[in-house]
Amino acid sequence: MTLAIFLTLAVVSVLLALLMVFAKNPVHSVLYLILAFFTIAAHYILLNAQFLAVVHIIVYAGAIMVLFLFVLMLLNLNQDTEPQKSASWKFAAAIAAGSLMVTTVGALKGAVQLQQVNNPNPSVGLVKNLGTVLFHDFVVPFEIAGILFLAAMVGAVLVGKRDLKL
Amino acid sequence: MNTLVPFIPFLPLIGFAINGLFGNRLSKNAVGMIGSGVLLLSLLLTVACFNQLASGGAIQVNLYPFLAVDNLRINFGFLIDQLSVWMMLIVTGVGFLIHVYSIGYMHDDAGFYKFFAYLNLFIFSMLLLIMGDNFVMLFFGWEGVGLCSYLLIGFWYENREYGKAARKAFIMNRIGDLGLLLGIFLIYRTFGSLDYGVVFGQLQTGTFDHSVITTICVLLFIGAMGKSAQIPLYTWLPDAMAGPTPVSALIHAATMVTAGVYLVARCNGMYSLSHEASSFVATIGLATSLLAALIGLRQNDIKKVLAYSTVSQLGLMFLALGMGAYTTAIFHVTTHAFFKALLFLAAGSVIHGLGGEQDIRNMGGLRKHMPITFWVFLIGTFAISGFPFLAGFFSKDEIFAYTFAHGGPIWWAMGATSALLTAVYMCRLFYVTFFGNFRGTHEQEHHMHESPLVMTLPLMLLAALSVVGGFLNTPHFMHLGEGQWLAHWFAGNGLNNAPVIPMAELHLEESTEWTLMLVTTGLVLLVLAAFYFLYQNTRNLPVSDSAQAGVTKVLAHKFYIDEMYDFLFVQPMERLSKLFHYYVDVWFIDGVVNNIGSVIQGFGAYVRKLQNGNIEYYLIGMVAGAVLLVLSMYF
Amino acid sequence: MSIALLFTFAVVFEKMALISVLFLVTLGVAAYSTYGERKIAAFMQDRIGPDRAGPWGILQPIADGVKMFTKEDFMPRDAERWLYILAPGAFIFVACMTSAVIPWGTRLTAFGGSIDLQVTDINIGILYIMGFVSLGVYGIMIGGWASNNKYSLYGAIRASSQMISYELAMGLALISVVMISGSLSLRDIAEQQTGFGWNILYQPLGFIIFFTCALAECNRAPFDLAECETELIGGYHTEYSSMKLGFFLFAEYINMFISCAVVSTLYFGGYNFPGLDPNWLGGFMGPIVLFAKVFFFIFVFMWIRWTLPRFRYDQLMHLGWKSLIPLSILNMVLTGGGILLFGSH
Amino acid sequence: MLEIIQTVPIEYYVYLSSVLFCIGVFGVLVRRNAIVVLMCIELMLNAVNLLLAAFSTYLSDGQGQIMVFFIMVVAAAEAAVGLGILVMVYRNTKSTDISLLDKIRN
Amino acid sequence: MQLTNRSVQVVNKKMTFMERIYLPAIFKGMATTLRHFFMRPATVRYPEVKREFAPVYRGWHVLKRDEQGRENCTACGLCAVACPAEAITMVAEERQKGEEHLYREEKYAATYEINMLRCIFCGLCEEACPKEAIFLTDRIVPADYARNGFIFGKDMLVEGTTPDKRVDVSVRQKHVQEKKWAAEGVKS
Repeated sequence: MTLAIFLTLAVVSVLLALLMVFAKNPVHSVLYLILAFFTIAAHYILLNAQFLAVVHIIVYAGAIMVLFLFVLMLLNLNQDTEPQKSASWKFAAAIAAGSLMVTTVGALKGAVQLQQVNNPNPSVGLVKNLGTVLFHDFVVPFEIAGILFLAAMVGAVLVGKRDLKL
Repeated sequence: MNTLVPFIPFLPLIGFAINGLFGNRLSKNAVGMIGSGVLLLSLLLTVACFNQLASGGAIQVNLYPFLAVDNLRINFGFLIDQLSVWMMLIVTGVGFLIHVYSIGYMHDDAGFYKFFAYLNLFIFSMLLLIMGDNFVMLFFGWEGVGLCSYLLIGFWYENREYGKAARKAFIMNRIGDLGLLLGIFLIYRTFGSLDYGVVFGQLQTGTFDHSVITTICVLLFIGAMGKSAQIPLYTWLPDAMAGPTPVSALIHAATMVTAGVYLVARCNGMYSLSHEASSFVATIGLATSLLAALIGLRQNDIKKVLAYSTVSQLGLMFLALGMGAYTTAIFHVTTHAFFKALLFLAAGSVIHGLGGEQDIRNMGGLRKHMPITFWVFLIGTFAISGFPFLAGFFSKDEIFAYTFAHGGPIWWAMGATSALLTAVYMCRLFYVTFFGNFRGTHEQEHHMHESPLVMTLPLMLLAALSVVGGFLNTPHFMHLGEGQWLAHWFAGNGLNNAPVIPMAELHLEESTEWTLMLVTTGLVLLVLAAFYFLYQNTRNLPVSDSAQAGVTKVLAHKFYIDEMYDFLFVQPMERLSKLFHYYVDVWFIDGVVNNIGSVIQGFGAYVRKLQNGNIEYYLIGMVAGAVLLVLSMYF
Repeated sequence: MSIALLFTFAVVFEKMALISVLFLVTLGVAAYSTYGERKIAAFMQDRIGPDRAGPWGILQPIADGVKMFTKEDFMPRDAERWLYILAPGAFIFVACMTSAVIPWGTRLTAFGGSIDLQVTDINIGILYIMGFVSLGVYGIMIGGWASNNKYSLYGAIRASSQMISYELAMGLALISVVMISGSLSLRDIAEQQTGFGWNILYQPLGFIIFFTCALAECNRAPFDLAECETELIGGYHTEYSSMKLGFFLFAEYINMFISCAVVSTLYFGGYNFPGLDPNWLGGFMGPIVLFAKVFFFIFVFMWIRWTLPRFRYDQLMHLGWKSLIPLSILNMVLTGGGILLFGSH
Repeated sequence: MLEIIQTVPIEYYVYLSSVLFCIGVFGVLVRRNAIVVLMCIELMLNAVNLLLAAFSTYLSDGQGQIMVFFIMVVAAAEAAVGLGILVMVYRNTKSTDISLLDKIRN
Repeated sequence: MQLTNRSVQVVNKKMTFMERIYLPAIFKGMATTLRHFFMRPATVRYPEVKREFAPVYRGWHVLKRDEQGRENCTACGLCAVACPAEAITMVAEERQKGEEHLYREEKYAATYEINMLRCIFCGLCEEACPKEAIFLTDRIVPADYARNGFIFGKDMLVEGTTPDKRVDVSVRQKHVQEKKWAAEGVKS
């Protein structure tokens, strides 16, 4: 049952990802990517990481992709005028990506031999546990991430300002 | 109580935030009230801590894990034991008085709020340094103190010289910090932890390589040298007089320079294991003390004299530390905090009254115009000189007793000389400033005034403390109340249920002690009396710089130490650099590089076509690289 | 068939029934909100309002629905066909989804059985709501963009930036509530406010922020810039007609209903009322109390709409970024301090 | 909930993540619209996130999921700054074609 | 000039803190609307209830007949000349033998059209009329879907002959008469 759900979701995610890459209209690309993100959120739920799933939706679907859509609409880039690359270039890209996949799968297969926990703790992905981990072991990285975020915000505002008075 | 402990350092931080962010919108009164108010609260909390510790034990508060990498777990935590609570009392208490004083002293300064913000930050850093429960916290405070001293010394940064002094202080401190940092690294390597509890606990039970311990001690002491202005890193301190006078008082009396003493006292378990390191500390301390005292003899800037006196007193403290009398050193830190703060603030009062004049040759006869300042300065002078039953008398006497016991008569004699010199230059300063006739301009005489109450009140309080401060730790042989109270206090059980500073043993007969005491005291009294008459005579007044000759000139130029540093380190470095520049750099390296460069340029012209600025080519190159990288793990 | 499977079926059936009822109630409330809006607007303007369809015009929503269905369904020539059709559906779907985690009452006991009055009590209910609120923007954006009309696009862009901006302050205000209750589950939060221990007493500032943001998230006046007729001739649904338009309008009323339910649950005790045990009347007391609160807030929403003038766009952004977010951070800090001093709930 | 954890072999997650990652890489290589390229990067990040979450669950260790949060933070920051830069680029060149962005050469 | 005493001087002063948080003003506004919520509606349910018109209300025109049912209008064209909106057109014709019971004068308007979309209901036509033939009444001009429907011919304008089809314009007639007298300087 779970396996069937997983396989369905996996096929759908891959399909949506491919559609995202091949869609001519960038807005369609964004929408396919959003759907792909939903399937990934579903994967998270399947992994019993509910908090992660919801945060994933809030952050990616709710914020980042809206930003993409926003910029696309703002720049009015909905025409299918994106110049295409030559066929030989696409072929080279496919070869490169394919070989990367083969090597990563090969590399990661080795990592799979690590011992799995026999009695997995189902509450790993719950807020309480994650909160403890985040604010106990990762306080400093957390703060640093906050500062990074602040810097990115300021940077984005600065970059986006039309005429900067310094 | 434990939840309130973090507020002790964070209250000044809050004060800093308020004054720093909104200070320019607040009235000067409000800024002053906030700046000193937070410190008063800290002081009260500290007193509460002190009360709790009176029944023994230690308070340890763990705020959150600051770093957790592999085995290294560093907490943002506070440890309050008998030693740190004592230091906290000094820092917050004296610091509070200095804050109050600053309200009056800095009243007409444009950077009033900035000054208070810096002061609060300074206190925060110092409290962090003292209260931290591991070496990393100590290092934070250490660096924070260094930064604040830089900011405060260079407070009047429009003056280039002051800016230079600030930089000098900062760089000298950085040299010492390197030693401290290396010491901390070595501690982690040796003990596998940086927590005081773990490190000192292991010291009591385990056995360690003697040379490693010695190395750690020396490295830590190098850090202390920088912060506490010992040879050879002491030259920044007199230059640090560039800052406003309350800053000098704060740096010299309560904070900053005592950090080194605190560090060594904190690590007393380590130092007592290494005889070599202790001797090193004692030697440096004694040498510093003598050198600074000699220089102090012929300085004409009222603050410079006090600055060298501080260096000299710090030397005495390290002498005590080196002799294993850690309690005595802290005792001297305490009494010194009282009378040095008093002296600096009184000097500030004089400078304030004279509208910025600092040269004692332009003073004189201030006794009549500034009666309060005169009296408190008198108390300060007598206290630092070791006048019987004043604060300095007891602490110095203890230092010499230990010096005699552990170092022998020669060490003792040299130490006593230093104490004697202290009396000499202090008398000179005092008599020249307050007696005789006024030698400044007519205008100065006209404007001369006693300082306002907000300045004199802290002075009087400090004067009172300077009088009674010595009774904290009366020698046992004098049978004055409960003898050696402070030593008993420090010997109380702290962390790990071990004494913070074990009682030092003094194998001297009572009669010997009496003798030593009477000799030094007698000499000091003699000096005090003799110089009164000496400086009544105008012939003996200090002369202008150009008229100095012989030993005086050498002393006035501080043994030409700054010039020596310049000659020994700076100039050879420059000359060597020039040499390298011409022959190695320009001729050899540049030649080689240029020729290689032209070859490569020719080659690059071909390769440039690869670097076409097209992102896609880069990307595919990146992917190919990644593939190769992963593949390389298998072949 | 095993017992367990039977049990599963029972649970599924129960939930299905609850969802159907909830769906119908939601639609009903939304439908009658349109009627209520018109009536309230009329009363506030000293008018009578719709009174032709049925007594007091009570059948007006049905008449509206019939009108919507029978009108010509028009599609612009250059519209993005599929997205144009998809957008209203997506919008209303997202609007309906949110009601799943709201606890409508404790338990309903009737006919010898009992049923939990909450579709699902997931332990991150608040985040779930935030997630779906943040998705609401897609229906508007896609619809506005797919219409291929510059006014629609402007409306969509305005709506999306407005919703993203106010989501921040909303989330920050929510965090204070979470800090007090120590749980992200709406059921827990409602449980904690029995009697008169309502969160509004501890979080007055947070409530004001949250309420303001809820207005903005629902595109309600005074924040209805996305559809302001005078500037954008209707905003993102300019090109829509017939039931597609109806979906958009309907979804907005559903959003309003859900927002009011969330506000009542978070700040006003949900199904609790001092002196009224939610278990009375076979468990019906809870929903009655909650719905009374919800209707009150719907009234307040409308009241505000017919009182306040529309903001200018820059004022809207100023309010969101420069007032509400700092205020909500302040509120968070104050709450933290309060918890440190007095302990949490 | 317990019974469904670990019923899917972890290899499957590895395959899925790799495939998604490489689709992202492929997209970065073939698309010329810079915004789509950024989106492909987001896809790659998500592939990594998925793998981290999978390992986290299979090892019963919350740290993997924490890393996902940090990646999200970085992704959000990247998107904000990246899109800001793109908008500026578009203002200057009236295009978001990355093939035209070879000014760095001179 | 001040029309009401409610005018407020506009000042660009900096708002105080209380004003800047807006909330008091918002609550004040909401109190106002709430007060109106409970006020009696001013609505008049039109088809069932009709509102009182002012005596000088000017609406749908009527072309009067005299007591014997003859049209008063003589197609002199003065109304068309007076009309500032140029809404009136007419075609005059001579009265034939045997039509005396239809038209009062020797000349009459064969067609008489008022474009109601142009008409501004100023009432100048009724003042200009020397035969007391045209009056504006208090009837409301009905709405229509097409523009053509707004061009009212004689079928829409001339009143009926039977007593129940007559349009009572006595009040207006008096009003117009008084105005004319006032213009001629006659005291009533």
